[in-house]
Amino acid sequence: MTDLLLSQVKAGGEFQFGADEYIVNLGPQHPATHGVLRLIVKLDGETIKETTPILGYLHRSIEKICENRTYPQCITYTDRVDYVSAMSVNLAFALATEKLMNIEAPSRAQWLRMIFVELQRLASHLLWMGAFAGDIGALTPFLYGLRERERIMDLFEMTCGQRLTYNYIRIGGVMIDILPDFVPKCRAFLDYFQPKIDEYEDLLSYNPIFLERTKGVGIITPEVGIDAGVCGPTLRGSGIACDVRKQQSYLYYDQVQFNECIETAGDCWSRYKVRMNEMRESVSIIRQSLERLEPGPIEAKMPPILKAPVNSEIYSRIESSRGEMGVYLVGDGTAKPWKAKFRCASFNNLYVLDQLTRGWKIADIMSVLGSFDLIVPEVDR
Amino acid sequence: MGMIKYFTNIVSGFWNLMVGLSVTIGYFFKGTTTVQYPEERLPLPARSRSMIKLIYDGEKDQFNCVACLMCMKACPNNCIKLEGVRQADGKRRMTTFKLDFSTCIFCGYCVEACGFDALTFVSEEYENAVYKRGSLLQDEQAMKWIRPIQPANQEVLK
Amino acid sequence: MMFTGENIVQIVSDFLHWIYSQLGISSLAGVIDPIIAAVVMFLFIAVFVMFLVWMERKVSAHMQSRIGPNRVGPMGLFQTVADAIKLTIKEDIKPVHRDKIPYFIAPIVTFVATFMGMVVIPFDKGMVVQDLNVGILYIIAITGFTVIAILTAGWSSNNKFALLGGFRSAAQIISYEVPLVLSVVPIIMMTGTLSLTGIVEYQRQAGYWFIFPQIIAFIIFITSATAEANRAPFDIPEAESELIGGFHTEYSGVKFAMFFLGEYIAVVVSSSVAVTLFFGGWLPLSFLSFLHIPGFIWFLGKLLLVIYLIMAFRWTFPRLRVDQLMDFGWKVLIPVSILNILLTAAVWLLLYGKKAL
Amino acid sequence: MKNDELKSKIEVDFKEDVQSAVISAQKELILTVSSERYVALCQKLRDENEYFFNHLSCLTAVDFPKENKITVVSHLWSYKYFHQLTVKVDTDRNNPKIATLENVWKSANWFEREVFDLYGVVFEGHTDLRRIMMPEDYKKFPLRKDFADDGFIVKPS
Repeated sequence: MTDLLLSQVKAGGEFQFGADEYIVNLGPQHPATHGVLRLIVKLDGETIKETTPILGYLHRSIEKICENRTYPQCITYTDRVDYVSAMSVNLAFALATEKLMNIEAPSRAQWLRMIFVELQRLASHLLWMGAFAGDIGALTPFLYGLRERERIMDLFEMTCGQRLTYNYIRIGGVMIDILPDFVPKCRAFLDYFQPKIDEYEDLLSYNPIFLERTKGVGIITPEVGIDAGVCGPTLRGSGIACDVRKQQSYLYYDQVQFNECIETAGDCWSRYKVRMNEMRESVSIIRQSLERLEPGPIEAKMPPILKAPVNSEIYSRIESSRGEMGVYLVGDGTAKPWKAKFRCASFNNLYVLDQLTRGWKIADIMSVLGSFDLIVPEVDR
Repeated sequence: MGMIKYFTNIVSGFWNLMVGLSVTIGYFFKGTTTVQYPEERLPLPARSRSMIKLIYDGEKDQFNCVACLMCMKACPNNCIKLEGVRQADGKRRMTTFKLDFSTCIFCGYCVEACGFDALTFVSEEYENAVYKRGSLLQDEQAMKWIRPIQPANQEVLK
Repeated sequence: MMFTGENIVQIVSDFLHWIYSQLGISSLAGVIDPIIAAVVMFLFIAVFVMFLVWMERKVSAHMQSRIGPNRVGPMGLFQTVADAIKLTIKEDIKPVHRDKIPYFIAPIVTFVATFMGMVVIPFDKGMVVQDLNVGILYIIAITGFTVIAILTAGWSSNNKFALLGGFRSAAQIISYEVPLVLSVVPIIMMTGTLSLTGIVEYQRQAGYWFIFPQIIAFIIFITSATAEANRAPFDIPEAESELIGGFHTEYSGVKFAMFFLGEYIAVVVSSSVAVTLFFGGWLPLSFLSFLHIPGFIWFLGKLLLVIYLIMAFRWTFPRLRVDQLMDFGWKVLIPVSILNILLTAAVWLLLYGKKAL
Repeated sequence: MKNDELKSKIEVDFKEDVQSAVISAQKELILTVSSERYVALCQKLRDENEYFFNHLSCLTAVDFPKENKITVVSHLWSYKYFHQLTVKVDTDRNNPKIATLENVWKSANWFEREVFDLYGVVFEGHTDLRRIMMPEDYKKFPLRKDFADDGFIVKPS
C-alpha cells in the first residue's frame, strides 16, 4: 500500500511551467506568513498563476497527544491549538466533554466563560487587526492593537495567572472565581476600549490606500465560501449568516442581545469591517454578562475521575475568534478520549486561498491571508 | 460627472489620509505606555503562575510534602519525579523531588492537586531563563521556598 | 559683523587660502577647494543621516506609544553609531552565484548618486558647494541615477525577491520622475530660473514662500519625492511583508549600510529641494527676522520639519500595490500636476500680462 | 427541524441508503451508511431542499483496531435549517478505501487529505491526494492506534 501512496505523492508534487513562469517560496520563514506557513507561488511577473500552501511545519499532532491524556489534561493542550485565542479552544473542549458526560456547569461559571471568551475575542481581533495592517504595510496599528491587548492580558493574568495559555475554562466550570476588583477593572477597560475602536477605524477604514488594497480584493462569493467550508467572520464578510452563537446557541448567548455582523461584498475590506464591528458587539456582550453575573458556585459537582460513557461521541461547535471551532470526541469508557478531533476555522479558510489569488498580484496574497486571520498552529495542530 | 467624481475622490482620499495622520501625530505628542523593563518592573498579580515552589516549613524544619504522588499523576506531561519514604514516626516524607521545567507547561494541575499545602506558585520569581537546558531540571533544594510570615496576599492561587 | 552662512564660508575660505599661500600651493586652490568642500559635505551628511535614523526611530516610537532607542548615550543618541559600527564589523555574507562586479558596484553607485545631489543645495546664501545655474535639472538627473544601481543590485543578487524588487523599483522611479519634474515646472515658470539660489532669492524679493501659491505642487512634489526615495507608502521595491527586503535582500554589512545611507540621503536631498522651492530655503519667518538667527539654522529647521512629515507618512500609511502605484502616478499625479501648470500659467498671465512671458 | 423529525424523515426518504439512524445519548442524529451508497446519499442530503446540508463542518476518521475497521465520520450542518447530522461509513482497516466527497463539498478536499495522511484512508477519485501534515516521504499513519516510530513516546516518563 505504501508504494501506491508514494506514487500519489509524486504525481501531485510536480509543476508544469509555461513560458516566463517561475516559482517563489513564500515561507516557511517569511515576514508575512504569520509563523511557519509555506506557500509555493507560481508567478508570471507579478501575477499569480497558482498558490500551493504546504502545511505541517507546526504539526504537533495534538490529536494524538489528547488520545493519551485524561480529559482534564487535554485542556492544557487545547491552549496550544490556537494560542491567540486559547480561551475559545478551552471552551470548545470543555463544552464537548460536558455534553459527552452530561455535566451541567453552574450559571456563574457560564457567565464567567462568556466574559472571558468575549474578552479573548477582543484580544484576538486586536492582534489580527495589527497583523493585517502590518501585512498591508502600515506598521503602527500593530502596536496600537498590542497596547490594548496587553490590558486584556492583564485582566486574564489577574484572574488565572497566565497571559497566553490559560487553562482557565475547565470541564464543569472554570478554574477559579474572579477577584472582587475584576468587574470594576473590566468595566474600566471596556470604557477605555470602546472609543479606541473608532480610532482604529479613523486610522485605517477609509484610508484610500487601505481601501485600494482591500476593496474588491480576494472576493469570496457566498457559493464558493459555503462550498469550501469557509466559516466565521471570513464567511460573514460574504453575507452569509453563520454565527454559531446565533444558530446553535451555547453558554447563555441566547440570553444576551447582540447583532451578527454581516457585510455583503465578500472582499478583504468586508472581512475587516466584520471583525471591527464584532469587537463592538463583543464589548456589548461583555457589558451585559457583567450585569448578569451573580454569586454562586463556579464548578459543577463531578466525580474525581471523569470517564466518558462507552461508545459515546459528540461533535460540539462553538464560534471561536476565527470562526467555527468544532471538537469531535469519541469516548470508550475510560478516562482518556478514544479520539479527539479539532475542527479549526483557519484550516478551511486557507483552502480557498488558491482560488482567490489566481490572477492577482503577489501583494494581494498578503491582503487575503491577512484578512483570513490565519493562525498557523490552528491549521497544523 | 466623471471629472467631478475624479476630483472629489482625490480630495476625499486626501482628507482621509490626513485623518489617519492626525491619529498618529496625535499619539506622537501623548505619553508612552511602555515600561523600561530591567529598571522598572511591574508587580505581578498574586495569582500569577510564574514559578512552582516547594513549601518548606521553617519551624518543623521539613518540607510540607508527604509524597502522596497526586501532583505526579495530575501532571499532563509527566515532568514531576517524586520519591518518599515512611519515616520512623509512621508518616510519609518526601525524599527527592524533581521537576523538569523544560517540559513543564505551567498548567497548574500539580498545585491544584496538592492536598497538603506543599506546592505553590510564587509570583515574585519570573525570570526563569537559563543558559543550559539541564539547569531547568530542579530538585527540592532549588525549589525550596519558605512562606513569608505574613502572606503577601491571601488570594494566592490554590 | 553678522554671523551668516556667507560670512562663515568667507572666513573659512580666507583661512584656507592663507594656508595655501603658506604652503606655496595657491595655484592648486581650484582643485583642493572642491575636495575640501566635498569632504565637509560628506562628514555633515554622515552625521546628519545618523541623526535622522535616530530621529526616525524616535518619531516612530512615539507615534506607537513607545520610547524608542534609549540605551546608548543620552536618549539613545548614539544608537545609530553603535549600529553603524556593528554593520561595519559584521561578516559580509554574499550569495555564491551572484554577478560579482555589479553586486559590488550597486551599493556604491546608490550612495554616490544620491550624495551628489547635495552638491547644489544652498544651505545659506553663498553656503553651497556649487551653485549650478541648472541646479534643479541636475538634482533630478542625478537622483534618477539610483534606479540603475537598484536594478543592478536586484539583478546581480541572483534572488527572485531581489529581482522583483529591482524591477518594481525601476518602474516606480521612472514613473514618478515625471510628476516630480512637472511639479517643479510652475515654480520655474514663476521665477524664470533653474538655479536653487536664484529661486530662494526670488522668494525673498517677492516676500512670500511658494508653498502658498503652489500648495498642490508641494503635495505632488513631496509624494513623488517619497516615491523616489523608495519610502513607505511607496516602498514596494523593498516591501517587507511581500519581498522580505526587496533589492537589498542579499546584502549585508557595509553594503547594506550603503543602501540604507542612500535611502536617507535621498530623503535629505528631496526634502532640501522641497525646503528650497516651497519654504524659502534659508529665509527666516518675517516676524522672527529680528532674532538674527543664521540662515542655515532656518534651513535645517525647515528641513527637519519636512523630514518629520515624510516619516509620519511612513508610519501611518499602508503600502500600495505595484499596479495601484503606477495608476496613482500616471492617472492622478501627472494630470493634476499638468493642470497645476496650466492654472499657474493662466493666473500668471492674468496678473502680469505679457510681461511674464 | 428537530432531530427526531429529521430521523423519521430520513428513514422514510432514504430507506435503502441508510443502514441505521440513531439518536445518540448526546442527542445527535447519527447515520450509518454503506460505502456504496455513501456519496449518493451525501449528494442528496446536500441538494434536496428539505435537508439542505450545505456545510460540511468536519470530516475525520476513527480507528477501531479491535473491529478491524476505520470509520470515516462527517458532520453536516445546514445554514438554512440549523440542523446537524453525522454520517458514518466504515471501511476495512487493512485496505481502507472509500469514495471521495470532494464533488459534493469542496471543503472535503483538505479534510480527506488529512485523513489520508494521518489514517491512510485512500479516497478514490480525489484530485490531489497527498500528505498534508507529515513530510511527503513519510510512510506511516500517525493517528492509527498501533502507530509506533523512532522517537515517538506516548507520554514522557
